[in-house]
Amino acid sequence: MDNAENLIALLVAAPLLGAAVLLVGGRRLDRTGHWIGTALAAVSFVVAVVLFADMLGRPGDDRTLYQHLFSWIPVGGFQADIAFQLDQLSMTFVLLITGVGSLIHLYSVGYMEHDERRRRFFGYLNLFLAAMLLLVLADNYLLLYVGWEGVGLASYLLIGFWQHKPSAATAAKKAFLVNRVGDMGLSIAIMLMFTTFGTFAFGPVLGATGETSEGTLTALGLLLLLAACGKSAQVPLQSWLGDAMEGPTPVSALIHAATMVTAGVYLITRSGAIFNAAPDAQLAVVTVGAVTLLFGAIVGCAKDDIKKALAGSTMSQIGYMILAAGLGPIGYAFAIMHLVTHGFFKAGLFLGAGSVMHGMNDEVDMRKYGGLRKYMPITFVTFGLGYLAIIGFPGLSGFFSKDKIIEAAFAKGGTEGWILGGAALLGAAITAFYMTRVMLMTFFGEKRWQPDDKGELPHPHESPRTMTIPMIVLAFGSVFAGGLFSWHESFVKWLEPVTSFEHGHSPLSAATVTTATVAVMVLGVALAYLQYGRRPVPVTPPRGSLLTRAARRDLLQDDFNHVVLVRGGEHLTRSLVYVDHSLVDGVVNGTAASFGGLSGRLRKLQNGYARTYAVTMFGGTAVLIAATLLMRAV
Amino acid sequence: MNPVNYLYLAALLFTIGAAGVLIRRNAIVVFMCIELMLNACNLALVAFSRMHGNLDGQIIAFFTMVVAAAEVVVGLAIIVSLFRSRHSASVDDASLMKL
Amino acid sequence: MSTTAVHSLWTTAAEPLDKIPAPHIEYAQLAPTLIVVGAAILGVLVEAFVPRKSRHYTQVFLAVVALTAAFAAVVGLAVGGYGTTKAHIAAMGAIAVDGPALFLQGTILLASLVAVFTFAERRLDPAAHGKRVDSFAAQAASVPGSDSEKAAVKAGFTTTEVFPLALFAVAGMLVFPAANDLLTLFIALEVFSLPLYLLCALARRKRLMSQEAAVKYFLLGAFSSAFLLFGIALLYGYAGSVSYARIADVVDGTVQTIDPALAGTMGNDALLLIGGALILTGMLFKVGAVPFHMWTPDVYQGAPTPITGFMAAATKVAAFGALLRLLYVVLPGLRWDWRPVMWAIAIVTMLGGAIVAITQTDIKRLLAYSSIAHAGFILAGVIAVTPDGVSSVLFYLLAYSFVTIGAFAVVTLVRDAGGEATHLSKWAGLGRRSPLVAAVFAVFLLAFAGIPLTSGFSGKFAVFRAAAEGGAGALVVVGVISSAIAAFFYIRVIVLMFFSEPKPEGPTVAVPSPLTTTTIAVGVAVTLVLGVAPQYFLDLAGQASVFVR
Amino acid sequence: MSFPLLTATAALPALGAIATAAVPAGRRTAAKWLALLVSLGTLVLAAVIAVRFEPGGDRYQLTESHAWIADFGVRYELGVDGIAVALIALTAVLIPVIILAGWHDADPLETDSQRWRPTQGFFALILSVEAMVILSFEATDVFLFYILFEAMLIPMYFLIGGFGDRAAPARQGAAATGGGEENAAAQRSYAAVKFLLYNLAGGLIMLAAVIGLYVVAGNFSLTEIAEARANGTLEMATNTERLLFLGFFFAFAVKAPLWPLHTWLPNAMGESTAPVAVLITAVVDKVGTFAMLRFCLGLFPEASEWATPVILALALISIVYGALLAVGQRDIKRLIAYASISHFGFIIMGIFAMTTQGQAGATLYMVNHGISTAALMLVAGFLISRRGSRLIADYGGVQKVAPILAGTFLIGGLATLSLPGLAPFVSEFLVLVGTFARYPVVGVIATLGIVLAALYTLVLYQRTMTGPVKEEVRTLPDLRLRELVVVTPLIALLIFLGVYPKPLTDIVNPAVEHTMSDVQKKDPQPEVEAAK
Repeated sequence: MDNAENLIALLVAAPLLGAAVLLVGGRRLDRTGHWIGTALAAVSFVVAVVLFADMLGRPGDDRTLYQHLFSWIPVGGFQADIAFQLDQLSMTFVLLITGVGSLIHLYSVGYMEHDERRRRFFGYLNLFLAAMLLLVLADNYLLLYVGWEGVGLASYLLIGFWQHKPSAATAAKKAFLVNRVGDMGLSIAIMLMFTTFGTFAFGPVLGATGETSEGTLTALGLLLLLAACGKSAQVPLQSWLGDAMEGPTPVSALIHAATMVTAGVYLITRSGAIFNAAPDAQLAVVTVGAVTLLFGAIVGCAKDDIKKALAGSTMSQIGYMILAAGLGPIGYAFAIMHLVTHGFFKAGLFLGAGSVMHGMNDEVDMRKYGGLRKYMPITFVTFGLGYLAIIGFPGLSGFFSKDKIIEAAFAKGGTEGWILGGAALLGAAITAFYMTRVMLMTFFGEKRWQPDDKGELPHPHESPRTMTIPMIVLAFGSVFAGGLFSWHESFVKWLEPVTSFEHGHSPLSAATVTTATVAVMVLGVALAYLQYGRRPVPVTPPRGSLLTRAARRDLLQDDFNHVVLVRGGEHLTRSLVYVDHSLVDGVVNGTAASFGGLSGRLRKLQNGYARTYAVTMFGGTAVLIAATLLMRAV
Repeated sequence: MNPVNYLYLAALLFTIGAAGVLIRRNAIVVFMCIELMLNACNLALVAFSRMHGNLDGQIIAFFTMVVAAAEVVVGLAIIVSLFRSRHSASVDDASLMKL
Repeated sequence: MSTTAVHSLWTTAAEPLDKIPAPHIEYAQLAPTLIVVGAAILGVLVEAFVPRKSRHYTQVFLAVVALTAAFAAVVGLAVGGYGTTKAHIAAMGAIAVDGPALFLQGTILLASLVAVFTFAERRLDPAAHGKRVDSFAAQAASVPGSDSEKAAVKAGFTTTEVFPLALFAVAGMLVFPAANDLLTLFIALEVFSLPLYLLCALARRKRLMSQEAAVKYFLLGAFSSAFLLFGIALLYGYAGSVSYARIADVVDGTVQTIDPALAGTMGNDALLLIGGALILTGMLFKVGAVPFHMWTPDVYQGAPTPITGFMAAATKVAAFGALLRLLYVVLPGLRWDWRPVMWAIAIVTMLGGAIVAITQTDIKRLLAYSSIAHAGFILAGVIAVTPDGVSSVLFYLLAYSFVTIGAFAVVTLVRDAGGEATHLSKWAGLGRRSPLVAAVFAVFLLAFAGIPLTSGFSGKFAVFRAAAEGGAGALVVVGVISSAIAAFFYIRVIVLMFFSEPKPEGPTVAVPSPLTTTTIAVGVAVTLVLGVAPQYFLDLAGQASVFVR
Repeated sequence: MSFPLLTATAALPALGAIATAAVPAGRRTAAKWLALLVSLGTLVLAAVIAVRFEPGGDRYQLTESHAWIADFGVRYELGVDGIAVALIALTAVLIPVIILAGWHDADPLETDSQRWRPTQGFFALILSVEAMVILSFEATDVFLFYILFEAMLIPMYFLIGGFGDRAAPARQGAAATGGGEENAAAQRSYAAVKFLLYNLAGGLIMLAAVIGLYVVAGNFSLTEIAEARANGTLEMATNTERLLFLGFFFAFAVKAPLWPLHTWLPNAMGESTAPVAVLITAVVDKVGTFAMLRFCLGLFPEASEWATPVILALALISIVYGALLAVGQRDIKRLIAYASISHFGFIIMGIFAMTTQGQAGATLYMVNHGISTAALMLVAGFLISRRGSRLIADYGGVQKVAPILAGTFLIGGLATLSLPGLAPFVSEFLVLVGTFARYPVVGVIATLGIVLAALYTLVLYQRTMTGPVKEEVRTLPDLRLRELVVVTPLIALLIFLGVYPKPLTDIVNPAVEHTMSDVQKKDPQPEVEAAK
């Protein structure tokens, strides 16, 4: 198909149109709105598939499409365009986003059925799709930045969708602010690119990395990493993701599991050329990845809120991806591969969780679940498959992708390699542990259901068709995607033209790594079984060890923020308000007042006595004469 | 006698008059002091007129006398009206307006 | 009367007595003054012979005609080129007929004309016993509150003498800036001072204050004129002559024939310096410059408001005219001595006036202090010893005098039971009661404050520019600072009028007759014209900026 | 002699002001409509200017020149460059919006006397401000500009002092808090006087400099002086130039306002009605920044360069300080005022970064900030007029009862935090890039501003719009038709200029090129090309 590039804009346009229509349309669209939204998401998916087919029709090195819409900000040397670039990397994301996106739209139709603001919800979802697609389709960093902040906005609106809940509003604000900190990094990076390369379009920038100093590139790398940390909830900017679970579950599934949070991975992979030339930056990346994958996993173990537990796991899984991306050409492909598979199973898991909550009067505390497998079989099966996938059960998606990453981590070589590999393995073990914990607490064991605030016990039931179908589809993805991708390294080959690929030389053989991975996985499962399968689960959480308590509080990272940033900030602003009022303003008012005082005093001279006036005159004359004579004398 | 001495005298009288204006309360007296100052001026004028050997100074002295007379008329009128309405010719009593 | 003439009389006394060379007087060129003086004398006769009930109208008519005619005469002279090419010394060296003189005389006459309208206003005060009354005492001689006063009021007496008095004052003011020898200067000073002393004492309401003002003004005025006279004596002693030109020559040391006496005195600079300083004192007193300003607030407050307006405008014009001539014609040779002193005086005057005004509570006193501050601004222009300096001062005086008269005219309108309500607190909310009057007054205040598009700004710009070009940049900076301070209290009044709630027992705004209305209208018109399109008048002042010697 | 378009554009509102003021007391509504129509007519004329203006053409176009006050070397000289055109367009767009927004703000109280005609006065004053602002953008004669710069204070002063909104005021910090119309009036006139004295002081300092300029240059024509300086016929001693520069800059910095001369703005914006507040910050203050660009850089290039470090430092302080103070406010309007201070910091930073991006960005910033603040402030005003309080704490959950109001408020807020896709992002990023290119550290610190902006905006939105519905707001009506008509064009502009700012940049770029050549500066070359 010739000039397929003209279709690219349509990818973004369709959901954008949806958002506009739904948000401006007003109440009259309340009844049909959700279907319009879903349809437009689907349209965009169809277009994506068409373009994919078209892309497959062309040789690997000639698969990139460009579409230049118009010149956006032309000022002197600063030339920003609205232009798209569709290559294998963005194609992958487009498919994931539109695919999973459409499914979740469908799911939401059921999930949000009883919300009177459903139309608005779909408007926001479409807005998100548009922004996310813009992010991955942009051909320059500035346009990427637009999408980057756009998804931030969408996520803000969706997390805070139930605005009447203060917790939701706060969570939304927090998410946006933390992201802004990351965005600072991105915007400064763009400025640095402009001053270094005179442009910020992918092609020229990534092509010219050879012509500038490593210092600059390292700086760029670190700035981009900062951005990635914000968006992908990596330490130290991870704190918002847990709270973000205040949003409706489909949102958590789409934005905070499958797509938006992985934008950081995309950014780093996309900027591979920069990182490849800046080892120090890469080191920073892998460190962040490794730390986060453990951090998230540990947090995941301690949470009783099913969504927060999954959020922790998301953090951890993205940690894997970042780690992989930090490894350079040996890792990029696997990072993306894990990203896609994770997109399937984590979305599946969240939808499952949503379905459970749907059946349990929106109860989120797993300690109040139990024995649900009999009541919601489909949910159980799909969730179970997702579970197996994520813990890396041999043969399922997660197994292939995660295994590759661990292998690559070891292949980094040297002590680093060992440390990273070790961390990755440990992470795998903990993942198995907490996911099993979730599984057991939710679907096995005896019922621990509690009456809700209206005092009635929940009557768990299977969710409507609109919700189960997406779960089933995603379950398929979680099962087969991995296998498909690693079939003759198809995925690696597919991405290679963009990200380049080289085989790492692991000190351990692939087989060893695999067995180790499986071993630790089994270990983790076993531990979890002993902890939660054998003994009954107390409804009120036990006090727990120091680590557990810390983990429940996100390892105190939030408390740190609160004390240092929030409190400190409040004090700073208060004192500044005082300064402004008393000092800056005080000086002015003081001057005025002092003139008033002076006036008051001088006024006293005018005491009404003619003779005083005469004296002043006489004195004045005397001074005048003296002065004149003095002038002459001097 | 050295004409300069007349000037000294004139300056002296002028100063005495000025001092009187500054220290005396009674409007009439104050006014007389002013007249004294004017006359000091006359003395100086006449002295200079003599020194320079032209009449200008003396002419001015005459004018000054006329002016002084006029001032007396106006001044007394004002002071008397003030005195009648306040039963006091003290300049210091007339201090309604101040500050 | 020229002194050289006298001299010749003395030396030629030997000649037969039937031949007295008559002095040569250019009556045509002195016409403005002569007309006014004549009218004044006529006015006195009117007082004597015209029946009381028609006196008022006769006097008003006479005054208006006289002033108009005099102004016409000035215009005629100016058109005749006496301001520029034909400028010369008239009346045997006594009076200069030149640009500055004519310009200032024109200004004085116009100002007096509109001021006289306010004198003649008889609608503001409630009619006493069915007879319309103006703002002057029924019978100045009668004791305040006494039966005779009541009787006088009952009889409907009015002090129509104000008009001849005013005319005499105007005559003196016309001569003052044109005087070309010290004697004329002194006489002119007295001629316009004495009537003013009397006028101050003639208020109908608040007579005690009025009389007090008169006394203060009189005593201090006489005091200062004594200084002036002594200065004249010394200067005469120094130069052996009182004619400006002659003194200037002596000061510059460019005299041809030096007799021994002159040689003796010429050597004595103390005479010159002290004399100059004393004369300056006399001038600065009339101008109202710090530290010779202290009479201003009291007199402005106590005097009948129409008189205050007249005084504030015309006296300043005349005094500054004389000051200019003195400094530019007589003492230019002494520039390096008086400039620093004048610098200091200008600075303290600008700052002092502005600062003290901040805390004033009486509108008339407020305007008095603002007039002091303005005197400072004008002095800044005087100090620049350039033609631009002269023209800027002339322009400023023109602009200022009309704003002042207008402002005081508005003050006469705001009244309560006790006559004019001059206390600021009474002005609260005026803008809501009668927006038009408040708006007009606001315009005048903005002009005082020197806001662009008003005459105040053009004038300020002119003098500051002249000062800056004259190398007095620092003075300009002080000037803008004190303008900023001054702005504060003008704005305070505006705030009071527009932004504060009107008091229930607040004053009412009297509806004036066409007379006062004209005055105010002229004031506003001049303010705006000189603010928006001042070019014509600047040219006029520019052409008129050369003194004849 | 072609049709004097520029004069006409300023004259129309001026005459309109007089006509409006003349409308008899009884015919209030007529006055309103008259004012609205006049402002719309002005908008049309402004559009004509924008069309007639050729970006490629001379620096100053549509010029007019007439003798005025020869004695002061003053001519009535008009001419517009791209920057002026942009700002004139902004003014012409905003005034009708402001008039419509303030439709009922000046209806007389029962207590007012019959002869007191606040409504006529209100709209007449707004129009007169428009006239002077437009003319000051057109003036190419320093003196003419100065006169307008000063004269426009007077109507502004009456607008601030005379027409505060009827909501009980809430003063910040240690100051006495308390309601009551009395107190309100007192604080209002305090704010008005503060506004006037601050700006008058600045203006008088400038007057000294203007006079100095005359003494040095002998005339006031911007073009002539710039020419003379360029071809060396007009020499200025370094110190003279610096003093003159400072004199001018001080006045503009007060008006802009730049830290630490900013404290009049919160009072003025807090005490006046929302439309007047918009008039202050979105229209009148722009004259200050515009003048920096045209007069400071145009007349005193060397001095500008000499002063740049200090000015950048102050701008930086304004950015951060303003934002932090905005976070600390309890009063919606004062919060927006401090936000504006922060934004003015960006504008000034962009101007003195001396790069094409910086100055073009600053110009766009003036326009965009005008629109975005107008949107935010006016919606805030609608909210306040409903509830009768400016305290943030008095609101909560408005989103639930008045979704459209909340939505527009959010968009205004997002524009204020310069979200990509909305106009302010374009300008803010340009300013940052432009600054970063020459002063990287400054650029980086300034970027803090975007985080803080997010903070105060979102906190404001959260506290007022979200959360459980407060009892007092439960009955608030949503936006009315008039109010929608006010907000819609602003939002449309925000989005359009955010997605397609090219029309604006096309006009502005050439002008900026000229300014850059005035200061004889070139953009720093990219490292890579520099290496080649």
